[in-house]
Amino acid sequence: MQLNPTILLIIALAPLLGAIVAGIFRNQVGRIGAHTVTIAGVALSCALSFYVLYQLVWGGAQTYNENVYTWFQVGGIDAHIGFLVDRLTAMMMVVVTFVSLMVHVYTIGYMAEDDGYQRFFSYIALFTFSMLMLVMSNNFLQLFFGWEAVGLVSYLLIGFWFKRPTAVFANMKAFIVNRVGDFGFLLGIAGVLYFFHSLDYGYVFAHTEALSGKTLEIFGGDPWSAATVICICLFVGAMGKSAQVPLHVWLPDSMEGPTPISALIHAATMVTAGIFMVARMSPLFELSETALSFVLVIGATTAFFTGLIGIVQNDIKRVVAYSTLSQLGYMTAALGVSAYSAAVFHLMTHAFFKALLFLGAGSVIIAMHHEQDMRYMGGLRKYMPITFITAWIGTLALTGMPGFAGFYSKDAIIEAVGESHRWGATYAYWCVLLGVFVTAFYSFRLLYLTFHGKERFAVDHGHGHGHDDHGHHEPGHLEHEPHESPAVVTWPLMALAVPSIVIGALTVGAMLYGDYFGSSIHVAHAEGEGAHEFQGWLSMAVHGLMQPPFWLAFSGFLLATYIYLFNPAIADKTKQALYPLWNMLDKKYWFDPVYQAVFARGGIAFGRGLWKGGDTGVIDNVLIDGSAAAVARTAGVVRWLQTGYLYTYAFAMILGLVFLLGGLWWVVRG
Amino acid sequence: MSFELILFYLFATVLTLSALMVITVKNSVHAALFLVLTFFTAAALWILLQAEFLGIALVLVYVGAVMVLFLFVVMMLNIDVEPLREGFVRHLPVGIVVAVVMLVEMLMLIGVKSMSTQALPADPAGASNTAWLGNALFTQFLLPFEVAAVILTVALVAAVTLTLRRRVGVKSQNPAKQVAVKASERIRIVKMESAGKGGTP
Amino acid sequence: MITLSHYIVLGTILFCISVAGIFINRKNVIVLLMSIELMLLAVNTNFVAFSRFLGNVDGQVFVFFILTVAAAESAIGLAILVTLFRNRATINVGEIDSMKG
Amino acid sequence: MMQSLLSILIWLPIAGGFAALALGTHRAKEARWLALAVAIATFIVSIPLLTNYDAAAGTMQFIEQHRWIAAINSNYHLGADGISIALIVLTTFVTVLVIVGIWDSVHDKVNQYVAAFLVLEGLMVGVFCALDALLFYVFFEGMLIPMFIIIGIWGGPRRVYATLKFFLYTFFGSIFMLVGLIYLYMQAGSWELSQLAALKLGMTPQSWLFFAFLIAFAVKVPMWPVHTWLPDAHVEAPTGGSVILAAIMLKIGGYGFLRFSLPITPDASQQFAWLVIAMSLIAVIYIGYVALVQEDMKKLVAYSSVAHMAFVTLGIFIALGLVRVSGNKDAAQLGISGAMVQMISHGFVSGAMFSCIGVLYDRMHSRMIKDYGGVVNTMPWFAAFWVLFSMANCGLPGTSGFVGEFMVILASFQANFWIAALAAFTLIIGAAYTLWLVKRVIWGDVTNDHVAKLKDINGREALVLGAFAAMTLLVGVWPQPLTHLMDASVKHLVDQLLIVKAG
Repeated sequence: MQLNPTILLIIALAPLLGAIVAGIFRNQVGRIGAHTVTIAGVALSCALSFYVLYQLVWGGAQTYNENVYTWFQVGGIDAHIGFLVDRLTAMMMVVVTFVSLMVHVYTIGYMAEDDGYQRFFSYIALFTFSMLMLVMSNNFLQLFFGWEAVGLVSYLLIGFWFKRPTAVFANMKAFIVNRVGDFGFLLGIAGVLYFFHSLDYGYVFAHTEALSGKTLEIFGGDPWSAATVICICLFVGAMGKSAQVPLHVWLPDSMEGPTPISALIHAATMVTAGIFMVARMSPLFELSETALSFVLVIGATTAFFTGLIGIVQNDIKRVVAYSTLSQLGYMTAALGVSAYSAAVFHLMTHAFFKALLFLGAGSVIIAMHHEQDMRYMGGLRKYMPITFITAWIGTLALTGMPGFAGFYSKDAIIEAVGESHRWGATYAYWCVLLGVFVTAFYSFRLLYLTFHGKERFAVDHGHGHGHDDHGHHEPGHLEHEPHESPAVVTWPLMALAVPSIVIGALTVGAMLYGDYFGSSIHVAHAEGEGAHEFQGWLSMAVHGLMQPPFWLAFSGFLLATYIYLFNPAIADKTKQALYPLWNMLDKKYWFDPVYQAVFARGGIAFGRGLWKGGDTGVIDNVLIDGSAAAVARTAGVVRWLQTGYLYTYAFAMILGLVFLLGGLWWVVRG
Repeated sequence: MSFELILFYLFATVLTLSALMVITVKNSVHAALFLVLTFFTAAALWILLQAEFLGIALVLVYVGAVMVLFLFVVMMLNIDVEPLREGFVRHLPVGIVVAVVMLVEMLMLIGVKSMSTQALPADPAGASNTAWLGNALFTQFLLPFEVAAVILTVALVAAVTLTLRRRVGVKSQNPAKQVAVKASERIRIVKMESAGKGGTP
Repeated sequence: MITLSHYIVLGTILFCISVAGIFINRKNVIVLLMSIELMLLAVNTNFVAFSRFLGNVDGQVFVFFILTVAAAESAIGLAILVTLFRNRATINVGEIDSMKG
Repeated sequence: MMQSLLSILIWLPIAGGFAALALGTHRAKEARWLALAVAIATFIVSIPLLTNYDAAAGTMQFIEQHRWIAAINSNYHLGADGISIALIVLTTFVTVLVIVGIWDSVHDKVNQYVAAFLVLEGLMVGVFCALDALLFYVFFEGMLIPMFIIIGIWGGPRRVYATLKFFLYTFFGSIFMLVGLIYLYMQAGSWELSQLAALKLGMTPQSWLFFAFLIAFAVKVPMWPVHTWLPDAHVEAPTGGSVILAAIMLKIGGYGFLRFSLPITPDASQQFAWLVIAMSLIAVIYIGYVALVQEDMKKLVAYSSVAHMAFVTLGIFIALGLVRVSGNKDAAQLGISGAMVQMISHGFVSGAMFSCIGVLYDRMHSRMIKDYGGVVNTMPWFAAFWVLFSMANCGLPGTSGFVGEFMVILASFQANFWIAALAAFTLIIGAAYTLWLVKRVIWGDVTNDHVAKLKDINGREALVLGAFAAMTLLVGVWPQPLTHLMDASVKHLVDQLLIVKAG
């Protein structure tokens, strides 16, 4: 059975249509019109995505791989826009549209007071379209289109509150850092075209043997394997988009954007595009051990070291952001040991529980009147019970408590890394293992600081009603008591909490141990996964209770409980005692100042040097104006011959004639 | 020596001498008059060559029009001649040397001797030189002829424009402006509020 | 017997006289203009002579056009002269050096 | 009608220009409407070029040939293939938008202003369809005159310096081309481009000719290091002049490389391709950095034009190397098509960017970046357009700016990894300078009272920017019609490149 192409087109285009209507006709449709039309579009996409997933898994539908139209055709090289829908794609489509739908609904409440309401809906619907184009692509070109398009929407959304200097700085930073990744990605695509003469997934993956034995001379006389070069280039793109060290610096800053998009873009979907891409390219990556080792080391480093930063952050969203970085590191590490299905599985579970955590954080932020600093929160559990409970669920899922969604995926990753014999696997194993402890520690720290303990804010009644100037009031002072968010906010929280609990248990069998992905993911020599016989989700959870990851997570939980619930003073003491370490984490390993100094200020200084020195100095002053000045000086000498008297010129003319005649005579006679 | 040759030498001598006088006499009026003589003799020489039309045209155009113009200007401007003559003697030797060198060079180049054997062929014009020339002008050279006419007209206009002087303070009518006047420029209707009772002051 | 070279020699002499005239009368614009007229006359004489000897009408047509242009030229030249005199009260070429570089 | 289509395209706007001149300086309104009517008529006349062109053949079509100067065997010979047609239609399209765009920005001698644009349009069309080298040269030089007038009369305060620089630079370059063309005429006895291309030439004369053409076209493109006239000319030029200059006139350099350098001197081009490629790569990086630190918006966009046009020369000469060294015809076609798409796209994007700056300049009379900030607060629609064009300028997929660069980078990789890597660096540096400009001008809170008083774009400006935006997106989302139009012609050109003429 074949999937209906019209349905696929509708899935992709319905959000786009919503975005156009809400964006261009924002004044005509108004607020209600804008959210109605975009939600309708995304809901339609979501429903149809579920239908497609159903068809593929249970309906016996074949993988769909057709071109929609030709993008360009030059000589023997052509590029198309088309869809490849297999089970991997269908899963991504469901995740993207479902989370997006939840975020759309949530936004109604979150952005209710914002002037840019319609614009926001237009952007997130446009994002959904771009992300769908990315995941549904059947070729590298369209992948790159979606890749950059989600980057654009991310840029627009981080800078959504464009009056804030920090926001407009963060969005530029995000785009440019992503561009560094795209630089590599584009080169990787160019390499694919060079070796395969096609940009089509189907063709390329079916002819991977074309790469074997091929080399590229990157540095003189030292040929590299073509597969390594291509894969590392492609992975550089993934490092940008999925915020891997050292290109991770944009993700924490991206929290300047409104919280719903932090959930949608910077946690659940866009940042996982890199993971999806590498999984999709698994037939290529399998060709290069070197590239996979590179992926593994980068991922493991990100997983552990960015997690550490999360411990010292006070901004509620930034803690979740660093947690996202760390989890992305886990996924990348899984890719690095060829456990693609584990990575994608974690991608899916993470999408649900991280979106839940972000939206929960957003709910807290609404309640606190756009206060994001956890030092001024505390004890919120009695004011907002639904948020409180869902946040606990999300945290348990994140820390990998057996039975919750995160457990299955994270455990699989750690196991796969542990059993790998790839270069760097030992280092990676320690990173991901210790990362579990770190994750638990900062996650529970967040929970305790926010929902438990004493209230560290004061409610000032009748303190003027300057509702518009969010974030300008004194820290720790509220005008009203915090209260539970409206239904449009809490319903999505609940809707996301359900999969955060059950999705792992439901799908682990099919995704990790079954044949869910089929031919979508290619592993050359199975390593790490499937080593143990799968005995059902329950026994896996029970088995998990005896594994080191659980104990590490549990000790993280205990430590956080002790410090933040019972003995808060100890936190400050530890900070004093370990000041150099704390300082390093607080300064985020000095990535930002170094980049700022070397690339930003260095680039500007370099540019100014070229401009003033090269363009103005050498080319204009010396070559252009210099030659003009030389002419002028010569002319200054010659001008003394120009007396201005008519007869001088006449004399010169006649003299010339005399010489001419003489010369002519000499020629004629000579 | 034929009669024609005698005539030629006679006119050539007069021509040369009067040309020399043109460039050497002190008074510009005299120079102009000598120039008239030069043109007359040149016309005679042309007629000797059976170029009657051009000979007569030279007399009419130059002597009749251009030279008169010269005389007019010279007399009208009332020029003090003395400063204009300074350096005359100083430059005379150089002028002579240059002229002689040039003459020698030209004669050598032309190769006068080789042409001196060519006798005058029969007149190709036949009966009328004017008809011959006219035929050429109005057939083959019609366009240049018309262009020449335009050039003359332009020169006429240009000369008038250059010398035209507008004097300040002289009252005169401008007929073009008078014709182009419109009714609205003659009369202006001004609407004013009547100072009736109840009107605001 | 009049030959072509008679006329050519005459034309050459006339031309050189006018060159000398330009040299020795370098201050007097009027005589300069006259010298130019003489030069044209010399050229015209050559044209007429060649036309007659070659039996070709083109030479005479050219003379016709040269006369036209020369007339125009002297008219404008004199007009400029008048304007110049009016503005500077002199026609002494030695005092006109606005073309000086 | 069909036989003399190209002649109509050349002479209709020129006649319209003279008609506008004849209107006199006081009838500004009539002059504007006349110019608009003529420009639209020309655009409509140019549409049959697209519809009646047989793209599959890829040959010269719409041929017209008349004796022009018999004494030197020069003909009035016009014709267009896919490459020409794309550029001609770009010209007629952009001219319409320019006429609409300058509607209110000039009040002095309006009839002469619009006349200059119309005459310029005719001459530019002439350049793109001349098949006779002498005719090409006449149009090529003639174009300088209206542009000289536009900048020199309606330009900014330093317009005299800028016009002189512009004129001397380009004239200096084209003199060498004239010498080269005369040499070719002496050898071939004809000015026909096809015959010049077929002419056998030794390596030494080819090298001389190659450099003569290189100087002429490199100045026009402009390539590093002969680019410094462009920022000055742009800064001083009025908006319309900038748009035409960036959108069309720069393309004549690239077109010249395709029509002259490659077919006439293929062997020398191959030998010196490394030089042009090196200059292009230097332009991408060096100019990118220079653009980063500009303080004047127009200068910034002008420098970015230089960097983008470097992709045109890169694509052309990469293709040459590919086809002659490794016989990789597909990749060579990709390179040349990429260069062509980049030219068309740059026509839209840079035209739009300069139009945007013109919109701001009309309101604030300043082009300095520091005078702006937070424009989005008062001009949201304008900001939307600006961001779109900025994204196109830094090569975002889905906009036309991406297509050409993408194709050229893909082709470059086939030749050498490092060439592709250096070219792809534009992704980073291009985004840096463009987005920094956007950040400083568009985003942020309102910085001063002048910005606070800004009015959003009116219908006329929206029409111009909207048309540019539509084309930018159309070419970005579906470039196939454009590449198809040129494909056969490019293939023909690539085949021509394989001919070895020397020895």
